[in-house]
Amino acid sequence: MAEFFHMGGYAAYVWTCYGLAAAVVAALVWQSLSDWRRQSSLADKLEKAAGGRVRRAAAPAREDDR
Amino acid sequence: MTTSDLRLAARDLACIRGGRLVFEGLSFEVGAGHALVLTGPNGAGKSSLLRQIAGLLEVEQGEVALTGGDPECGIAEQSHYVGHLDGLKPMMSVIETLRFWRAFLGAGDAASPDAALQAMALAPLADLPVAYLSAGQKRRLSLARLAVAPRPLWLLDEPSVALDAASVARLRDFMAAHLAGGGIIVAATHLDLGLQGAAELRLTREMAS
Amino acid sequence: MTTSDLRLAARDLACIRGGRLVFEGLSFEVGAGHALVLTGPNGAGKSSLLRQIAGLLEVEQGEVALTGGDPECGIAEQSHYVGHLDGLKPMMSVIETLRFWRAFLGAGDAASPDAALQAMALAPLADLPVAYLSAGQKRRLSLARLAVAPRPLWLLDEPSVALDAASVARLRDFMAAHLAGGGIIVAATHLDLGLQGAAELRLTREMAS
Amino acid sequence: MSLTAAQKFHAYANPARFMALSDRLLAPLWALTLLTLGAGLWFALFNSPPDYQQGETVRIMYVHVPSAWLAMLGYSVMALASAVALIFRHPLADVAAKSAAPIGAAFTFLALATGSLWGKPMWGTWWEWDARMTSVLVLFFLYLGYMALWATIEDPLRAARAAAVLALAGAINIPVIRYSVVWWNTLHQPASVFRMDGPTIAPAMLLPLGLMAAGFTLLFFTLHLVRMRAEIMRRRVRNLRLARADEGEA
Amino acid sequence: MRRAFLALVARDIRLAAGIGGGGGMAVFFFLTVVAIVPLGVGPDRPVLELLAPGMLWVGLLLASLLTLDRMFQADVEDGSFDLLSMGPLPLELVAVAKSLAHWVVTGLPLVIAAPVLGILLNLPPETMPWLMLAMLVGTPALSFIGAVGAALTVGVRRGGLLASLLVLPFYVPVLIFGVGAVEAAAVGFEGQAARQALLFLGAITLAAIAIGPLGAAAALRAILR
Amino acid sequence: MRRAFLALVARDIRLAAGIGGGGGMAVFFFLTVVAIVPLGVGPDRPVLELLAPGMLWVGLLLASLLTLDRMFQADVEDGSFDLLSMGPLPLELVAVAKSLAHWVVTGLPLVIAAPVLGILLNLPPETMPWLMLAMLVGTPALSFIGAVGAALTVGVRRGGLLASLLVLPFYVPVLIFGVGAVEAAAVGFEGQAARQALLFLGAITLAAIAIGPLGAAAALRAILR
Ligand code: HEM
Ligand SMILES: Nc1ncnc2c1ncn2[C@@H]1O[C@H](COP(=O)(O)OP(=O)(O)OP(=O)(O)O)[C@@H](O)[C@H]1O
Ligand SMILES: Nc1ncnc2c1ncn2[C@@H]1O[C@H](COP(=O)(O)OP(=O)(O)OP(=O)(O)O)[C@@H](O)[C@H]1O
Ligand SMILES: [Mg+2]
Ligand SMILES: [Mg+2]
Repeated sequence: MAEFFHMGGYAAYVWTCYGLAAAVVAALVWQSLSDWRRQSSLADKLEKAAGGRVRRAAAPAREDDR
Repeated sequence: MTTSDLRLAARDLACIRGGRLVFEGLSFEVGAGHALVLTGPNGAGKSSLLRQIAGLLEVEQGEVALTGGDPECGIAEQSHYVGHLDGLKPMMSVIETLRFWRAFLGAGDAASPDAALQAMALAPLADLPVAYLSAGQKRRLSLARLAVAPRPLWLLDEPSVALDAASVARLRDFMAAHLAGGGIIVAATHLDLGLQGAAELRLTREMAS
Repeated sequence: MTTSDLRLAARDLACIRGGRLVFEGLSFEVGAGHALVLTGPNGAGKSSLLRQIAGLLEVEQGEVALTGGDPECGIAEQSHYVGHLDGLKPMMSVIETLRFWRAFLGAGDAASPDAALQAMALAPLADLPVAYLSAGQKRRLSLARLAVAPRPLWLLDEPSVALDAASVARLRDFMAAHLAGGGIIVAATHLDLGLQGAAELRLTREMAS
Repeated sequence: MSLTAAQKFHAYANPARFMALSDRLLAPLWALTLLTLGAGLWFALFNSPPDYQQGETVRIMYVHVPSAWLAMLGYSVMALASAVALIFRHPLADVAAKSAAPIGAAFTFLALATGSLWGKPMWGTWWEWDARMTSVLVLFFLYLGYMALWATIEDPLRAARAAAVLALAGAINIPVIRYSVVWWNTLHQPASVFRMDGPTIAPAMLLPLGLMAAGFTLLFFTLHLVRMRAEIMRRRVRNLRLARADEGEA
Repeated sequence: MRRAFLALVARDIRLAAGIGGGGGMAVFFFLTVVAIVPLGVGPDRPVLELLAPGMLWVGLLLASLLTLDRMFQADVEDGSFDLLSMGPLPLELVAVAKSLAHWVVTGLPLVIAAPVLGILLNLPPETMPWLMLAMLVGTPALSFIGAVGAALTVGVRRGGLLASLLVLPFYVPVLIFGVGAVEAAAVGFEGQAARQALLFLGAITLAAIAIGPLGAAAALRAILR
Repeated sequence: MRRAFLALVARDIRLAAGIGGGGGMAVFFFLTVVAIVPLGVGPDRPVLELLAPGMLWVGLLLASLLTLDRMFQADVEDGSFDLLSMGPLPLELVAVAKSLAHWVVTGLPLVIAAPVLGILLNLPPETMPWLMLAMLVGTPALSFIGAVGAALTVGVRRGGLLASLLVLPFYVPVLIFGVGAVEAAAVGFEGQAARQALLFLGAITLAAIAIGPLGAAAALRAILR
């Protein structure tokens, strides 16, 4: 096991590489998901606040689907 | 009035700005020698409409056409636009400014820059840099530009702003002469421009819905 | 009208711009609750006079003084100036703009930005960037600035330009309220501002000679 | 063409079919991505031999090469979507282009960083100004410029068109990256590539590489979908805010 | 149309030479950059000689960036651009006129100043003509490519940084072949290599002149309308 | 008054940062500039190492020049400056606020990003702290000296030329000591020379902070009133 982590003397390089990749991917995933969550909850809130009145900007889902 | 068959026609125009619908379903027609005055509250879309006609703003739907003019040119090239921004360069002198526009726009048989200055009572200021002009004087210079290159369609956005009484009268005569020569004017305004017999198109905020 | 002894007085003012004498020997006085309307042809020096009072332009000769106000502040700090340029940043939102000016100018017991927007009928546009406003809406925003920081002297250069009829009425009421509160207004205009009982100072081109 | 202005406007606010479809696709996509990446990692770290010349550092390849590929793929997706947006004005196209950029930029960054991490033990240097590295760096700058342009223009329709012009102009860089090793003689030897084709090592290293590449690709498209959905929502929010301004005004 | 074009070029040169245009700024900046190098590297002549072509070109690129952002922005902000776009010139030619004016104000003075700088940087005198030729052939590309960046950032306040960020990647080939030409000339005078680099440079400039204005016009239309 | 000052700094940072750009723009711009150099000069490592400090400082200078000229001009052109000058802050403090905002947007991000840039340019790792220190100490001078130039450009015909003529000479000492500090550090770590250069740099910055706003305010008063 220790040998595995040792990576033939290149541990610093190999593990930084994988660590960095994991960090970047995790950050990207987290940022994407949280952005989606924030925007969709904002949209919900605004839609609710607007009630049925704002037909022009937020029309019912199907009508403008093309 | 000359017997020209110049005609500006808009059909079912719509305008969207910054994601908001400003107006839709707008139609009108203006013939040679006639003026159309756009009125309506702030934000109704008067300036937007003028910019659409001038080709400076996308026409979302519908169309505008100028017929009976030079068939080789688009509307933009056959019209003068005077907007809220005057497009003057502070460091150029008054006469230089007009000379540039005359050369750039292609003068034809237009008035010379000096004559244009005379018409707008700017002649004494000819050699001053534009930076030295007062608000009304700047506006008069913008208007003098219309005289140095003849174009049949004038699109004027609140042209009388900042003008004193004498200059408003001068503007009125200037516009009347253009109409008498068979031109067309579309002008947005909150004030009376003194255009006799002009049709009025009133834009309202509700046109958007 | 409150019993304030605020008083704006100018004595023997002269103005030189770009090496040319614009006016000289100008004197006037305005008391608390009163308005002075500047009129005259383009280039007569109305804007220049307002800028001199605001401290934005050198006073060549003579002097202007505001007495009875805050003794620790100069005229500039006790006045609001609304000029031809609106000083608005296209990318800031309407409400941000007012918030900034309130913080910068030091609000005191002024109206909140929201109330100021309400007064100028701009409330629905609060979150829009200034770039999205029409000419008249921009001007209304410039005027709303006056409400977020209380200052006794208002210097208005053609404040009604680009406003529609309803907004002109709003401006009139706004100015009337300021006067009723003991403020002073000096306004340059080519149009009727509807200031009742205002004194008029007519500048002419000949004042220079 | 009988579309009214108002409807055209909706198309941006609420492309409903896309939302419904992507909603259904997302869960299986996430599962597949995780599975492939997990398998890839397993083979890359535990179940592949060290290279006889590069030793254990060869494991960096399983991250580096897929990242480099995805960096280029991301830009291609962006450029393609930009072209579609400019030519056909399909409302989803500029959403797709915009959403691809940050993912592509992240992979480009990874390609650069892992390349550096590989370069130090292999070539003895973190960075060298050779053609391939430089062109990838340029790619990174193009991504950054593209995102910056989006960020500074407020109106999405205008920003989309401006950004599309930029994306298309920058597309020349992709073939330059691809063929940089061929056109210029560079430090970035293609030798290691050919070594993979060697009869003994190739299959054992090809499997983890292929799995990782597939995993990264799946991750790219999954994230792309998520970001597109968020972008559509952002526009919806913007339109709702604008609509509120209209409501109040009228 | 020719008259309109010339009038526009003349106006732009006149405006750039004056206020805010910063024609002079480019030259001074160029001088500063070139003067800094010996500071950093030390006055070691052979090293300087090696670096000279690269430094000259890098200075050139940076100097041209300095004035880019105002190419269209000033006109857009004060409304002149509306009027220009309604003139007889298609937007593409307006972009050509403006790029040309930009080149006359920033590129040309640098080409003329190049020999002096070459001497400061110890370039062998035989390479001077090549240096000037390479700059003359290469600098227009900078202005014409730059026009696209300037157009893309129209409407962005303080767009200078953004415009540079967008444009620099596209300047890279000019840099590489520009340096290549001068270096090749320095090694073997009248060399085949130098001529080839010059050809490449010429090709890039021609491409930039052909494509730049199209891109700039497209960007302007997209953003402003 | 403190509130007004902070409000102004915040506003200027926000405006300069654009809608979403932030200080990131300056860093990325800087990155591209730094990346350009090796392309021009060639990838020869020892040479690059020699050039690195100079290039870093030239990049700084460029970033600051690119954004400087609009420091006051934008506000003057749209009329905000009239309003700002009528506020509770004396013009000197307005100038301080604007210089500060300028530094936060262009100088600070670069200081933070400096190590990355150092790696790209092969600076020995031991010099990193010195590099960052030198930049931290030196960059404010660029913004505060620049303010004078920006003030002089406002409204003056031929302002561009004048400003560069006036400002660039004052930038040169910053450049010299800035480069000097990093270089000295590169040669002998913890060296006497490096410390001395840093001291000079600090002195220049202090002087710039003290005198710059006075000069800028004087220039603005002279030109605008
Ligand atoms: C920062 C430095 C580096 C960058 C920017 C970089 C970039 C790239 C790119 C863009 C590719 C994909 C090429 C293609 O598929 O057309 C690639 C592939 C590859 N790189 Fe790197 N690389 C770097 C450093 C290294 C190092 C140090 C090594 C090994 C010693 C290396 C080994 C490889 C290998 C083996 C491939 C796969 C070859 C192929 O598919 O053709 N790279 N790299
Ligand atoms: N550049 C812009 N971007 C986005 N929206 C805009 C822009 N300019 C104007 N608008 C919006 O478009 C609508 C119409 O504006 P327009 O300037 O045409 O009005 P107007 O009738 O000319 O008003 P005014 O009398 O105030 O000049 C307004 O609601 C305004 O908020
Ligand atoms: N920045 C300037 N530099 C030099 N001279 C100027 C400047 N601004 C105005 N002037 C000159 O000063 C005189 C008065 O200008 P001012 O702007 O005060 O006139 P005004 O009465 O406000 O005119 P308007 O009704 O057109 O606004 C004019 O003759 C003008 O040419
Ligand atoms: Mg209007
Ligand atoms: Mg006036």
